[in-house]
Amino acid sequence: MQVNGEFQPTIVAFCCNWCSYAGADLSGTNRLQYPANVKIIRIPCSCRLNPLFILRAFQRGADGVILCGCHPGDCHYTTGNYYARRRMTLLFSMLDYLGIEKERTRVEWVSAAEGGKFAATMNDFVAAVTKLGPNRRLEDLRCSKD
Amino acid sequence: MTFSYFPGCTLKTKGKELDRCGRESAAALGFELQELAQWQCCGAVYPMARDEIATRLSSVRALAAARDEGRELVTLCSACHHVIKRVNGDMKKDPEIRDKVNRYLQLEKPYAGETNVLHYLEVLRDRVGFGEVAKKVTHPLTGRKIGAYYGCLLLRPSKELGFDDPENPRILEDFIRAIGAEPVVYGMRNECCGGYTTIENKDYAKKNVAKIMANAKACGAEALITACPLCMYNLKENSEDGLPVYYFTELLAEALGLKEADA
Amino acid sequence: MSNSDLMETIGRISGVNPRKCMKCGKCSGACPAYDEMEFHPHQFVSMVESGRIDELMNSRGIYTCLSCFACVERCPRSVEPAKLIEAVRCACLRRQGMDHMKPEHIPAILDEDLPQQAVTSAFRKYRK
Amino acid sequence: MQRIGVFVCWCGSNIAATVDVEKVSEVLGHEPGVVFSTNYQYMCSQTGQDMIQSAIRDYKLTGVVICSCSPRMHETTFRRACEKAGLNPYLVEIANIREQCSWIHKDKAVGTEKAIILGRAAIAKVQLNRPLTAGESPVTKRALVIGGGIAGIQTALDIADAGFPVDIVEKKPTIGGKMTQLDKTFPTLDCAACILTPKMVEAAQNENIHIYSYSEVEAVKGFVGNFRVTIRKKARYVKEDVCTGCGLCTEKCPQKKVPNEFNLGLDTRRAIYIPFAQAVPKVATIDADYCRMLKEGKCGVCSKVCTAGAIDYKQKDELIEEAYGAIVVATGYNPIKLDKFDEFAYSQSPDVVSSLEFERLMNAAGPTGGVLLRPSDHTHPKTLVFVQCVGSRCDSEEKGKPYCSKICCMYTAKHAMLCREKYPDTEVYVFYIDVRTPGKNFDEFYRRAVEEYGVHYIKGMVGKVVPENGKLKVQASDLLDNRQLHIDADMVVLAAAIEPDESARPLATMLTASMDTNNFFTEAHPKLRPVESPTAGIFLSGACQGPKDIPETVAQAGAAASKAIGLLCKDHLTCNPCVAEPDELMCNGCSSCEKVCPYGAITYADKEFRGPNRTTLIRRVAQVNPAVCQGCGACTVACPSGAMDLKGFSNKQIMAEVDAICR
Repeated sequence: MQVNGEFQPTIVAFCCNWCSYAGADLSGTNRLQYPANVKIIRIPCSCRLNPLFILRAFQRGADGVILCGCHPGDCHYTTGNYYARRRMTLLFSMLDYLGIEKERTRVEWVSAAEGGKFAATMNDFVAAVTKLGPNRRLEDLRCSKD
Repeated sequence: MTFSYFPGCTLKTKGKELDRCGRESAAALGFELQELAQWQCCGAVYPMARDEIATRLSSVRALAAARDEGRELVTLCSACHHVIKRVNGDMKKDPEIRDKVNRYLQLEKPYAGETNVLHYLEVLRDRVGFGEVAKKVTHPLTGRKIGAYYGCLLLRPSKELGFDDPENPRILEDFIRAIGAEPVVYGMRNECCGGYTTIENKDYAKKNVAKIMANAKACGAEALITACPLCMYNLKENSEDGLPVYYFTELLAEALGLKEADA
Repeated sequence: MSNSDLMETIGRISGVNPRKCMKCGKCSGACPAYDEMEFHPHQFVSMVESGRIDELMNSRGIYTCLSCFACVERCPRSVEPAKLIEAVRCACLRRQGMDHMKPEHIPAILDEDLPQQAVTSAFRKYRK
Repeated sequence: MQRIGVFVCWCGSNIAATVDVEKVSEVLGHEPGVVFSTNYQYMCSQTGQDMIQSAIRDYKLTGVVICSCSPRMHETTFRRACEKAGLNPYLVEIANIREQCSWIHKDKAVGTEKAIILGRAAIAKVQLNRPLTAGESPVTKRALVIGGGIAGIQTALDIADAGFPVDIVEKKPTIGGKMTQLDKTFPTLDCAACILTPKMVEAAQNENIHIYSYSEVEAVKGFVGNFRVTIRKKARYVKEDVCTGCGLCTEKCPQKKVPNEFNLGLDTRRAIYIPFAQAVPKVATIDADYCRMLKEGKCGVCSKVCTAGAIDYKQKDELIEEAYGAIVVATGYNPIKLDKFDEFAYSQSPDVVSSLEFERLMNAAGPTGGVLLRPSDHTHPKTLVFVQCVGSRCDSEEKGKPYCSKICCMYTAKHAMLCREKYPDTEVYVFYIDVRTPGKNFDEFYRRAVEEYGVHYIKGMVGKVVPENGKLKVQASDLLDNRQLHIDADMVVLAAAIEPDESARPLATMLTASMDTNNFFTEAHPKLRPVESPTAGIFLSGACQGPKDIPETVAQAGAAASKAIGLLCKDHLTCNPCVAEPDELMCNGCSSCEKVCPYGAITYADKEFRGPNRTTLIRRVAQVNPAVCQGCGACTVACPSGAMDLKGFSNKQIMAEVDAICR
């Protein structure tokens, strides 16, 4: 997306309901700013994230996708984030193989108490993706408007 | 059963008995110690500093030679055993040391800790079996009360040496039983005799030895056995009215009836 | 070498992290050379951590540590004080002219039974 | 065709200040499927809710999107409001435009644009929402307590008091646990037996409590409210209901050389035994490892002397099946083995004892009748050295435990104090790393040991103990004096670390309850749900969850009981309807989902399917128990054929959100 000639990345953030979504709420409660490019999708647990969702996001024009979950050992469902971590490791190596810059995807552990960390993470991630420029490699150009 | 054998400097000179009795007993027990064709002194102390490469080389040469012969490497001297086993551990587990040593040595085939290092006592326990040793004993040392003196080098650090329980070892006690004598367990048997400090400060070594001797005597030992020439020296020279001290192989040879043979 | 370089060297060549120490003092309870050292094993750990390395380098204890590994074996936190003592000793001996023992001393010490092992280890421990 | 209503909340100025709510409701009103769109100052107020309810009725809405604060705040409020208007509550979606939009952006244009996108995503999702009904499952009104120590007894008594039947399963022949072996309790020094045995009797006499002693849990099936447990009642070769506990057999049995575990092997018992005088149930048990009759078929003395005829050499283990609504774990702890700490000469001298052994040596019912005598020569010790933190706070895994065992500081202070009180001629040294006394009256107690009783507390650690000439030569450091101490002691007492009972891990596997790396049971939340396991219906009582002293154990036991009672009070449990659901036509029965399920909610059934040409075939397909599934979704991703989906967060719904955001 271009705003005033500047590239504005589209960022999808998947947040687990118990820790990271609450952490995002907390950063709002504390009025900690992060770019509006980030749109959060609530999922029950980081292990609910099917790698397909990430591919779909890229296909539909997302420039970066981030997954946030509970810290290792703190998962509400005991072990969900471990599954997520392993799956993402595999997916990232596949994306790497496809030539998608590894800075476009990220996994971060954000607890319900870490509003500051959430905002800082998002600021950092948006900056990193902005630097890379638009994602063209995986985008399904049939969906593209221009 | 043939093993590669690293005698070490002292066993060729002051500690000849440890070596000679060890080899003769080995023959009697049905295994052979094949001395490495070329070996150099191991350095007698393990270089703890991780950047010491040169001081590890002679051990690695011996280890690589044993590997090339396709045999396990046996040592008799506690110090050699300590140094070579730990350097072997470094070669196995520390990539930085391994890399530097191999670059330095330029062996035909780089060495990565393939050789298994055994102390003579481990051969008796794990390869021959003390039961077998007992069967071969012709002159049991019945009635003799013997204290095992382990010292420090055989046992510690247990994580690296994996020799025996470092605080309550039993391998020498089992050995004493196997040769028909009665082991005397005493608490100071794994405390240091003073080691190399005897060179600089005899009184200091004497103090350590006195404590060990007193404890062994109080527990009823009539003689001590050791596997280390330096311990032997300290226990003997730095003790006023200490117990007699033998190399364990001396008593082994005696029990196997090899003593009269050469007398 | 500056003090911070010394600390770095000692940390690197010993591989010891003094921060793991919980200051229980078991090393000093186990040490057979305790009375021969003005700084004791537990002090080596805390003094290296706080950077008081010069004092340690000038102490007699670096030559009286027996390297018997009792402290290493019994430390509940796997700190390995003996390796720190060795590292301080190395840092000291590696300086020009700092050898603690010279070959010319040896003949006077030798006696009939002294095993080679004693001389070899003393040289390894006392000079570079 | 969907008929969706959109309601944009101003939240006073919280949202309206940085989001143009008029524009948002206007734009979202043109989204496909949206038939009604409005905005209001406070959607969560009664007026706002009325507005939503009348819109549902007037416009026959099939879905509702509310753009407001976080769903964590008011999702339940809005769902309830919609339900009252006849709309299934799971047809409501919230777009979080406050915490995740208006509060973090300052530019109104930016905030408005983002709010619209978030609203679109919610609309896209709600299009695919299906009405969900929370299921119900009945609750079996009976609780199981595993472990009959003070934790288990207290939990059982509290549950029984609330009127629910409770079973206690205890693997030893008697209930009572570790506390029966203690002499006095800190910091009040009242006698452990005097406060515990009445509770044991109370448990035995309570008609709501049934005690399965000498029994173990063999298998656990089912889920919260409906556990089915198999209990193995081990053969004790004595008929429990016939034995009068007279104890004649235990006096006449000729096998006298059995180490007495109650006194930690400090004395012996017979092959038929009653652990101690106040045992509950007070019934004899034959130790099959030592009984000559059971081993060789010769003897039979106990049978001959038993006037009640209670001996039964033919008794077999018995398996009992019982249903429970709640399970409380109270498996307790044990001191660690000390054989890896022989620098203290524990296995070299009988005069080096563990603290629990010392407890027996001080106890009037112990092997020395409460007179402190050295085990080696039965003389009165004059110098005693206590060593704390033996095996606690260790770095290396194979040797010790990384945690603080918590109780040792206090019981060591107690031992030292009692020693000085009973035998003022003794010198008592305590070697400590830190003295940790954070409990009511605990520090005062420790200070009393030092100030009034003259116990020598030394900051430092023992490095070596050497037995010599009947003495124990203790070499230790005194860090504050910076010197090495050499003490000739008569006894050395080691405060061994404590660890969870070895039965805990296999039990956790049976219960699908989680455990930490030290084999302590994990609580559902370390602060807010400390007595519940993350697995629904499993509660934690006492030291199985972490080291605890008696007051803490009893407090936690009561808390676990109240949680269990809260569950048993319900006739039915409402389940979370957002659970996994397999598409049976796509499932190939590969078990991938079962393997990742942390709750054991997935099972398999052979089902008949119609094939082509009027054939039928039987296939193995996954089945999700909605009462057990917690809705994490791990299985949905693990399923290779995509047969598993999560209600409320289905693949299609999430994809629709993604599409809406990336549009």
